[in-house]
Amino acid sequence: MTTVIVYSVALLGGMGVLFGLILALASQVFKVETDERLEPMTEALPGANCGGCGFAGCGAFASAVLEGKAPINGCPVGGAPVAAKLAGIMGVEAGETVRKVAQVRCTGGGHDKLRYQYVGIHDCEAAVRLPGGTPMLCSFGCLGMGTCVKYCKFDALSIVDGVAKVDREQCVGCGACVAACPKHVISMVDYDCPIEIPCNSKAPGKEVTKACSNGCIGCNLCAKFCEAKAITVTDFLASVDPAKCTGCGTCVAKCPRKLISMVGGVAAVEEPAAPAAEG
Amino acid sequence: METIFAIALGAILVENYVLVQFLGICPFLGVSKKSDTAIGMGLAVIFVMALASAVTYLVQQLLILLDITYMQTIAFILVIATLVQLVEMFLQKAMPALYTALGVYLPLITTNCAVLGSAVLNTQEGYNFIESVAYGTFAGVGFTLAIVLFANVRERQEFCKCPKAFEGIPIALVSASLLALCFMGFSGLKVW
Amino acid sequence: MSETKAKVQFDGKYIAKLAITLLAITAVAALLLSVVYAQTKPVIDELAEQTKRESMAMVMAGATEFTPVEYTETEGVTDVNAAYNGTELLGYCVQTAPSGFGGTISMMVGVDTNGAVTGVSILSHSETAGLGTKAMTSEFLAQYTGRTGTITVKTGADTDINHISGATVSSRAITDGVNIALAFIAEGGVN
Amino acid sequence: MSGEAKNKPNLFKTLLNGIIFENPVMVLLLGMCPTLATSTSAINGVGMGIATTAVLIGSNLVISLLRKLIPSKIRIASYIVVIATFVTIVQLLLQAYIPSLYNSLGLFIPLIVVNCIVLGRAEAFASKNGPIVSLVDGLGMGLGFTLTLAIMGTIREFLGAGTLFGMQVYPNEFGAMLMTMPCGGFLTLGCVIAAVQFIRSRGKKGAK
Repeated sequence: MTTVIVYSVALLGGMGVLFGLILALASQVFKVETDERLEPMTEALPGANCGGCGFAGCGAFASAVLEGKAPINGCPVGGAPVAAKLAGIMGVEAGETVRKVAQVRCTGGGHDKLRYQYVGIHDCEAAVRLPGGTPMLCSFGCLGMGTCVKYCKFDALSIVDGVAKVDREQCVGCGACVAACPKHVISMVDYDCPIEIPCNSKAPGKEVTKACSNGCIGCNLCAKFCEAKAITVTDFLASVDPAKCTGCGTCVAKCPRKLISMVGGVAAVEEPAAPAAEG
Repeated sequence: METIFAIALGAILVENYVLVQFLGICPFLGVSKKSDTAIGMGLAVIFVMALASAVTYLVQQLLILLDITYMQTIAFILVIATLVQLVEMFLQKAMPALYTALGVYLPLITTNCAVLGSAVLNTQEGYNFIESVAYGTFAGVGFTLAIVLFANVRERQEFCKCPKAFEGIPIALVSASLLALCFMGFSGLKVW
Repeated sequence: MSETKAKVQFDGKYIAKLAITLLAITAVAALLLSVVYAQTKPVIDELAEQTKRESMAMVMAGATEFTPVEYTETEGVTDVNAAYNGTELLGYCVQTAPSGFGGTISMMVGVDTNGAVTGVSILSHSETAGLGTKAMTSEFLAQYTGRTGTITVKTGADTDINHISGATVSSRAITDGVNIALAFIAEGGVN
Repeated sequence: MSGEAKNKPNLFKTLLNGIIFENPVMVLLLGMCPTLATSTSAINGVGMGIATTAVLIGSNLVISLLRKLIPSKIRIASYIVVIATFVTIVQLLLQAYIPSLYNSLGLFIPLIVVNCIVLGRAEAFASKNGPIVSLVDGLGMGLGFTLTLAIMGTIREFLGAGTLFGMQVYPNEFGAMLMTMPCGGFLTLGCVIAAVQFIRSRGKKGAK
């Protein structure tokens, strides 16, 4: 019996050594010069390869950061914790990161007011190619056919009665939907901005009232009554500067179209001076 | 010469590794999203299988000589693992694009049942050196045929509307079962 | 290759480390394996011997002990044992390995001294369950008992073996196995 | 190990993770070959599942113990040698001491070496975590695998040969032979994964 043991140990051990040598030699010959920090860097990144940083995946982003071609806080999905980890590995101070989240600038108010009946491939990119760019009266609104839902890797977008809705907690801010939407209705906003103005229409008031139940008509009331001067109206469309906005809620009360709303659905109290609770 | 032809026919069509013998399904499902990665994977598998059958044939002779054939599995899998590691290093150096495209599925070739399956079947069938190398290569070609066919099917599937629950892998599996059904048609084709 | 070698510096320590780790792992694995193998080999052999004796007894009724016998190497025959009842030779148990649908079928055919089949039993197979196995039921195998010469295959005819429709490949393989055994004995393969 | 309390749910979570949330076959889509090959009958499936669980536990434990010593260039080779040793030992022990189980599973045991779950978990989990967590993960994955094989085996056996755990339920002639064939395997696995995806998506919608 001992011969069996000796033979098997000799054979397998021999093969082990032989292959170990071959692999070692091959690893020298085929040595790919990689920065040894690349391995831990790619480990620290979330690994979703979502492309939010503009590179072809976490590996590509890590090597870009190492070559200094990308900022350390370039990973929107990872945000501050990942940036801190990368800084730790690189031994450099991490820049300040602001959490971004996607916002659909349309309430779906004009969804049922149609220019013509659209029958075709249930996809925004297809519908956009038709005359007028949309079957709806409002030429700026969300078509609600779900192209963004297909592109979102984190399942944060869904179509709810004809308009795209963002799940703020699921959304990691990778920006895939912003690029995917043919009507450019989705944009990245600060997660902490207290109010949101869900409208994308630059049409004058007369047209908007025909095309949508609560589209922005550019009446300027919100801009006039905002003490912090956070809201500016350009081309009949109000937009908010997240840095200045104090979340006081006067604009929510003042808006005749009931368009502006508090983030997180906290209804602003009627009296304008009431401190709006942080959503 | 005709046994080589018979082996080729058998390995590619009649006993296709993936669709008839259930070997190598994980990369078959995992890498077949795009046909160019599928071809890349197929070629890597052919290369590994051809080399593996050659080396494992020699190892088998050694095992028989020392009369420790019980070690067949572990000796074969060691050979295959080393070969795959060599292919991985070569691809990383020579073709980084294919290397990243194959991703985790390159090391998984080692556990690819098809490769070990072909090595073990070679010894069971008692093929000589040339026949076993031919068998390994043609089994790899059979694997590539199946994976490329399947990749084209899946690429067309992206645009068809299928029930929400079936999206992704389930619809791919159902189409794989239809493919397996067609390959069963070859089973009557006994040449040798 | 040679000019790249000049550029590539071989860091001996790394190569040694790799080789030694792999050696250690494979050596320990081999040691472990061979010890377990040495431990279990006798038990396995004894078990295999026992199952073989059982199947031979089933095939050659009335035989008490079996002795392995030298035989001229013929294609398809893997083992031959002579069956005795005490000292009187009853016949031979020929083990054949025809190739069926799913792979080789290893079977045992009992042939008495005047060349008639005394019984057929299947040792191992990899036919498709529920289909090929239909050709391995005892009623099907019982058809072969008492047959001599070469058995021709007809589906439905009463004289010869009627095959299971749908499992023709497996049943034909088993008939081939029996024919090989009969032919082997007829040519006096046992020396 | 840091505070026991912190670790206890962590272990249970890994176990549950393997069985449901990251079921090796249904979610990670690994180990397809044995799933399709051995699920022709429920007994085969469960037997294969148990043998794979034993190997998974052993290999995860040993690999996570050795993870510091093995340089990255030969990690596949060394992991696979450890796995192959375990498989061959299980095969020899079964062949010697439990021949009945070996006869029904003989062909499938060497297949465990090439089971993608074992090497997949070794490389993805065991090489990065401590021995105890890896052991529990191996157990969880093994049970998840056995559960899937049992379900698949029962469906295919019932539809294919009309038997349930061996007892004849309806006469064999009516059985759809197709189910025990390869295409039946693909079909059943496709429908089972679709059912899982349906349940998971409804669970998520309910939660939102």
